[in-house]
Amino acid sequence: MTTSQPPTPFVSARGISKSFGGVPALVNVSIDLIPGEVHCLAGENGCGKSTLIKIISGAERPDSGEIVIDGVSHAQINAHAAIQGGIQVIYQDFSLFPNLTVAENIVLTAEVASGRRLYSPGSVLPKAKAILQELELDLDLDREVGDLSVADKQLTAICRALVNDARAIIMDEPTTALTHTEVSRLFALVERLRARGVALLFVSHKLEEVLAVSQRLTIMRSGRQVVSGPTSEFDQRSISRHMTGREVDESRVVSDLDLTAPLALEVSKLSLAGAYRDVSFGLHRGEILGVTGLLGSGRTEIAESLFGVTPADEGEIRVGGKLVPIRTIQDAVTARIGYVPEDRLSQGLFLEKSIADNIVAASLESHRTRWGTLSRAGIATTIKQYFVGLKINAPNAQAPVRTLSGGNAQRVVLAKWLATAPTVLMLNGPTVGVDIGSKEEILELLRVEAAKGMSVIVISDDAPELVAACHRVLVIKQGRLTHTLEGDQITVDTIQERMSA
Amino acid sequence: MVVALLLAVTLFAILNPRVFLSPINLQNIAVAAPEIGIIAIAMMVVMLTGGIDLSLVAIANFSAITISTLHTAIATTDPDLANNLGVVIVLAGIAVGMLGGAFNGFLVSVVGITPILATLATMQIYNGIAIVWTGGSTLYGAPAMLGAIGQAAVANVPLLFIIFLVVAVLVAILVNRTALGRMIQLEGANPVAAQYSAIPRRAVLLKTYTVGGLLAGLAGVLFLARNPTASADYGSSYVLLVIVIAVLGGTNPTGGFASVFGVVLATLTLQVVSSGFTAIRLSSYEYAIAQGVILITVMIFDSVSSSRTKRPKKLDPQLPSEASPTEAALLRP
Amino acid sequence: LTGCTSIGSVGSEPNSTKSAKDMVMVTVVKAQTIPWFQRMAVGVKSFADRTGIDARQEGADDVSPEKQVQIVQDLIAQQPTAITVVPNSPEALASVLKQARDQGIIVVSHEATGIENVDIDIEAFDNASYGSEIMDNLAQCMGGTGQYVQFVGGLTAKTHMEWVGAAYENQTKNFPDMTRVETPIESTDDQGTAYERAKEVLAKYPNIAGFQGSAGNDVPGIARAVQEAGLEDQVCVMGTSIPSVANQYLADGSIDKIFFWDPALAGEAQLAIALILAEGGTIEEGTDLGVDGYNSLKKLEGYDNVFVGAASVAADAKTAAEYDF
Amino acid sequence: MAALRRLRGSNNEGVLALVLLGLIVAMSIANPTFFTLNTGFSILRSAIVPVIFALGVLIVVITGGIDVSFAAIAIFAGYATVSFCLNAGFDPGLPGIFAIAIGVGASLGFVNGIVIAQFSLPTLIVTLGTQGVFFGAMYTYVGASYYAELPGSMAALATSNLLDVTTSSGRAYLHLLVVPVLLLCLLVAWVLKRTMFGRSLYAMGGDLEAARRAGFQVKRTQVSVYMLVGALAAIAGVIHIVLSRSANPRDLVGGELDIIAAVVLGGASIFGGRGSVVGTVLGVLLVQVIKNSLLLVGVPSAWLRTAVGVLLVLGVGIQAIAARRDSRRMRVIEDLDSAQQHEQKVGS
Ligand SMILES: Nc1ncnc2c1ncn2[C@@H]1O[C@H](COP(=O)(O)OP(=O)(O)OP(=O)(O)O)[C@@H](O)[C@H]1O
Ligand SMILES: Nc1ncnc2c1ncn2[C@@H]1O[C@H](COP(=O)(O)OP(=O)(O)OP(=O)(O)O)[C@@H](O)[C@H]1O
Ligand SMILES: [Mg+2]
Ligand SMILES: [Mg+2]
Repeated sequence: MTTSQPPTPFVSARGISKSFGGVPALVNVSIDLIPGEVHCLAGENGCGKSTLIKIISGAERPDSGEIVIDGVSHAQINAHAAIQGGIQVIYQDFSLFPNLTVAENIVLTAEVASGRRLYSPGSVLPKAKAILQELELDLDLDREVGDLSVADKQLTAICRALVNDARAIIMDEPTTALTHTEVSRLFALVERLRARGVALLFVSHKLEEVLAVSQRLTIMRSGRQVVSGPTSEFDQRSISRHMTGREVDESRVVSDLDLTAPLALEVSKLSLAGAYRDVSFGLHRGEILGVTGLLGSGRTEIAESLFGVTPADEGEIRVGGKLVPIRTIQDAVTARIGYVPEDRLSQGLFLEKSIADNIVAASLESHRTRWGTLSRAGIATTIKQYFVGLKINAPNAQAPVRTLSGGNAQRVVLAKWLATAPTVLMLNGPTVGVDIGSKEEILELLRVEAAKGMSVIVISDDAPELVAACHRVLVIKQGRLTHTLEGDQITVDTIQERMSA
Repeated sequence: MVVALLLAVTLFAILNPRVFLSPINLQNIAVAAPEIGIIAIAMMVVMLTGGIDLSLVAIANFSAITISTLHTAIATTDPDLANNLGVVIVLAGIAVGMLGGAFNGFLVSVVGITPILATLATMQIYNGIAIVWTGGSTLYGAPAMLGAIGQAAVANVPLLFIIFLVVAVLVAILVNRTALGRMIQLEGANPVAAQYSAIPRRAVLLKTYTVGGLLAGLAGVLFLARNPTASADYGSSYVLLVIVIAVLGGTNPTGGFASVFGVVLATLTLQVVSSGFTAIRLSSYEYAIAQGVILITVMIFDSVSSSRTKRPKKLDPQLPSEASPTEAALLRP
Repeated sequence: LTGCTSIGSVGSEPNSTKSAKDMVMVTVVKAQTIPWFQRMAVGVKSFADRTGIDARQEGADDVSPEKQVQIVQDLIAQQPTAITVVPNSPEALASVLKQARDQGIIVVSHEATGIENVDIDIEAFDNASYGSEIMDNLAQCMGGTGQYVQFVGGLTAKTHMEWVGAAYENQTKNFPDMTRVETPIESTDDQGTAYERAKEVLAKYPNIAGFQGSAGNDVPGIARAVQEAGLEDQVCVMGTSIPSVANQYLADGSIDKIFFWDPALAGEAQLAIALILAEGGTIEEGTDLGVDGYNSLKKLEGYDNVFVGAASVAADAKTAAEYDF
Repeated sequence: MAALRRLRGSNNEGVLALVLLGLIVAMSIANPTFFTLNTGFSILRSAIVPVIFALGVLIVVITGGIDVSFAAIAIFAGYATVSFCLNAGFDPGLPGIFAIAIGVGASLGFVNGIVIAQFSLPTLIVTLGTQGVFFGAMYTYVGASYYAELPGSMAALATSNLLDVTTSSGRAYLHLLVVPVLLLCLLVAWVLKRTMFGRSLYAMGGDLEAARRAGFQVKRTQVSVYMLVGALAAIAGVIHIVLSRSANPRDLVGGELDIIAAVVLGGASIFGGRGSVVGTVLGVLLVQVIKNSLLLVGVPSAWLRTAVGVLLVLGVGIQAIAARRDSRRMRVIEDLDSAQQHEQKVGS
């Protein structure tokens, strides 16, 4: 082996620039994908990672620069050409077909690329089965993707990218909705692909994953390439510094919980057939309570029952000591319960509407004037308060939410609920797909609100995040509350151990 | 739309100034626009939720028939009483319109039928009942007050047109300045997110279609004001035309976005083009072509120009501006 | 209120008597898309050629009252000498016709007995006697006995309802052995619908012996159903239509007789009346319009401005072939 | 349970079939004459043109669009062809006539497709616009007169029957043209299920951007879809003219919404991505049964419109409620299933 000269990249993006409506999203970015190597792309929300990926895959057109595939330069390529050239992408938003089955979603891209004209459900099924086996997953191949949980959708998107014999695979935050068992299976597969000589591009906000899986690292900030180099030259601290331009601290910061504080929420013997059973817990005023568990453990269903989306069959819910029957979302909101849902894009946001409209969406009734119209001054104050207070990064509050990056979009959802002044705020995966800097800020925000008396439930399987912010952590397994962790018990290791034990 | 309107006016003013610019023609435009304009606004409100209402014209006729029947029934015994009760009778007609709208809302929100189907069915139902009720013939008679309104003008501006503008302003306030209006918009923009934002979907839809019915009922009153006769079959060509107008006026057919001001302008534009075509002696076929071409041209123009300039205006981020362009435009003197 | 005015009070100039060369007359028909009115356009053109008047025909692309109102309204601004109109809904037109007359425009109508705000309404014949005549023929064909049904273009179509009404009255009075088995059936002036409805009637009443059609599309639609059932000889089909549409069915007996008047002549007659009025003349009992069938107008009883001609034609297979429309 | 679900069909076709069956039973009870071969054949015949239209609408609806210009295209293509043949004085025979009409229809569909695909405009609005354009253009440039006589080959087809049965209740005819319609249904079903083109329609209806990213030639497909609809409409237009034995330029336009209603009734989602040929055919049949037998079962003619509306509400209402209850039930069941699976997995 003579490795004196650098290996030739399979795909390179050279000098890519792209702006949206005059706002630069990428400025002169270059990146090489080398066969047999995992290249990680890291950076804060909105720094342009997804945009770069879409340009490489032909989903967006660059303003300038070129894409070189196998030494052939293209000023731009389209999705069809990219796929035929052997590039597969797991998009951040999955880009799946909700109306088609898992099996079809997995194989359809490959069938298109093959240029076949006929389609035979029977002959494509084995391909889908094979990839499921390889990843040791049990997805129901006949189910429609629209009915799947976020995690299963993500798994489907992963399978789809892997079913092709791709020469380059790009993964835009493929692990956001996965638990660490699934993540480790994915990483094992990544190793195998690498050994096969596939070039990989990987995006994640979880720095330990970045360090574990990649050989090369590119860090971006505000559309610019800050640094590129072998991963071995970085550690978590230096990555964070490059990403944010400052030191970031992810240690555990929780206030002392006043256990004599009145209970804001009491849940007793709550059950929903097929989802969870006999769940009881209390939530103190000012407490941040973590709820964690594996995929399908029922943690989301518990939250959705408390929020009235899928009312519980049995059990009691008390808010501020008063028994409240929660049958609809309106009941929950009347009882001052708020919920930041799991699927931010479709459940949390009005993408085409402005940031301002989104912020006041849940608190319209409280902005009424005597005449029944909306108070313009009141609304302006609310919007200003949260737009500025939550440091939402956009040209102005009239910008459509569609143009925001993940972290900023999440702040808008938060703002919407904070504007209703809830006594209990539940957040499902509050920092999924949110970068380190924003994550820290969002958690800090929750701490501040909790200190002011709001009770918070954080549903997450991101152990470091739970450690960083929660007073107590509940572990849910197969629909039952199995452990309650308190004080010193709350460490990343205990949480992960209890979750999968 | 402003550009389109100016363009149309200029074009016809140049082609046949004597006819097109004659006061009587301008007044005619102002008399003809309100009834269709109000139905178009009703359509816009419903389309804002991502729905559609094909039964609006049927509701308008139903309302007109109700008013005419009530009036005639009372007038046969006591003509003076009938005219004195004019307001009550008219309100009864509008109430019937609201009822029709509420039933649509019930079908859409509670039963869960796709709006286009639900209102296609109710269109036939309302229409059919009106036929049975009237025996198919045209009813004469309406409170004298309506005829007076239909004929009146303030400084040569027909009262009907002024009513139209007032309704437009009220609906603009409803849509942009009330909680219900915002909820209607949000429901149309993303129903799932609306649900998760505790927006009471059923109530909002029910109210939306009821408002649509109310406006249609009002349009029925205008039918009578223009002409004191009511029939089950009047205005069937408006059913699809009002969709065209609503969309020309900037309503997003998938919901969430609309502009009352735009719909008013679009109504006037089409009215201007229609009378312009008659003024320069083009046939109704050619007008049908023109209407389609205008619609598509405006849509293409919008799509091309918005994809070029789709960028939030750089305002002071510290002071998020609240007024949408619609409001601003409507509030301008 | 000082600002208060009323609609139509603007910009009217008196319509002084002009010579034929300066006159403009417009015929507004139910819809330009119907063969019937395409034939009427022929009459309008021949009138224009004959007199040198700028006469033309306008109409919407379908039979909606509101479109017609719109057209008349738009025409007012052009200040034509006369507007002649075949209304879709006489009632809906009444107020806009008033505006036209207020502007000094002469208004003549056709097929609109009882319409308000016109100078003269001219009918090819008396609707009641026309309907009654159809029934006489139908009864004769059916031998004065059996079941029959009536079709109308629309339950809201006034003349159609008058024809079937008069026919029904005639039947109840003079042909007691005949029975009408359904209230008038609506064909929406569409051949396809007429065909479907006729098939339903044939299935429901196996002994049906007569159909009376009103819209031009009714009898051909009915005839197709009758023909398919092989009942050309058992069933009598009669009603309004024009020869070119009905000929093929008259030939095999699936239509037995059609009734009509020549729309071209009716068009000419309307314009001729407008011309007389424009030149300061009047229309009276016995006026001769110089148009076939309208050589001696009769005043219709109960109305002061409705005149009828004697222009109705009944045609069977043989006579229908003589017409070229 | 699974068998039941299969019977009900992925788009509630089963429920629809039941509703149709129930209606037929009810009508037969109301008037036994209804339950005859004669009525059956007659309804089939009246469904010929609507079914072809519905197939076209189905294709568009699956991609997430709506087309209201198909009736204008149909009459334009059919009428222009007849007019051309009669004026030129030659009869190209049925294949020739269909070929000309399909050419015209596909070209008009191309106009729709190119405008929609090139500028990503809402389909309902574009086709609402082109509907007026096509209709006006036909009258202005093709002609407006009614043709009572058709070219010989068309006239001959008009009276060709597949079956001619004499029963106690009279003679019953099944028109020959049900055969090509059946073939078209099979063809479209095959295309939708078994070709990549068909699958791409579902994919586009599911998520257009995702389809683009998956490498589907989105624009090209969109244009093809509208051309295909144009071609289907043209076939329907010619068949309509054949069946009505005259070419009337005023025909067809105005009935678009009924067809769309039938397709959606047949389980196609107006938002795209869902729909089947079986459901569509059932939907059309249901609407035809409703429209063409009320008189027969004794509904007074003045009440026809109301009755059609009420039955439509009932039909779609039952569908909507079934679909919703179904989705609720399914969720819970699947949850249980997955919980059990989890248990098994953990246990093993
Ligand atoms: N279609 C679009 N129109 C306008 N602006 C856009 C569009 N897509 C992305 N942007 C903007 O471009 C920038 C880069 O966004 P991108 O999605 O690439 O960020 P990212 O690094 O992937 O962020 P995240 O980690 O949150 O996914 C952001 O400021 C975003 O608001
Ligand atoms: N949102 C967007 N913004 C800007 N450009 C876009 C956007 N979406 C697509 N494009 C570009 O528009 C062009 C055509 O898009 P599309 O993907 O629909 O074409 P296609 O069907 O793949 O075309 P072809 O048939 O030529 O392969 C492509 O070059 C694509 O990059
Ligand atoms: Mg991203
Ligand atoms: Mg006979």
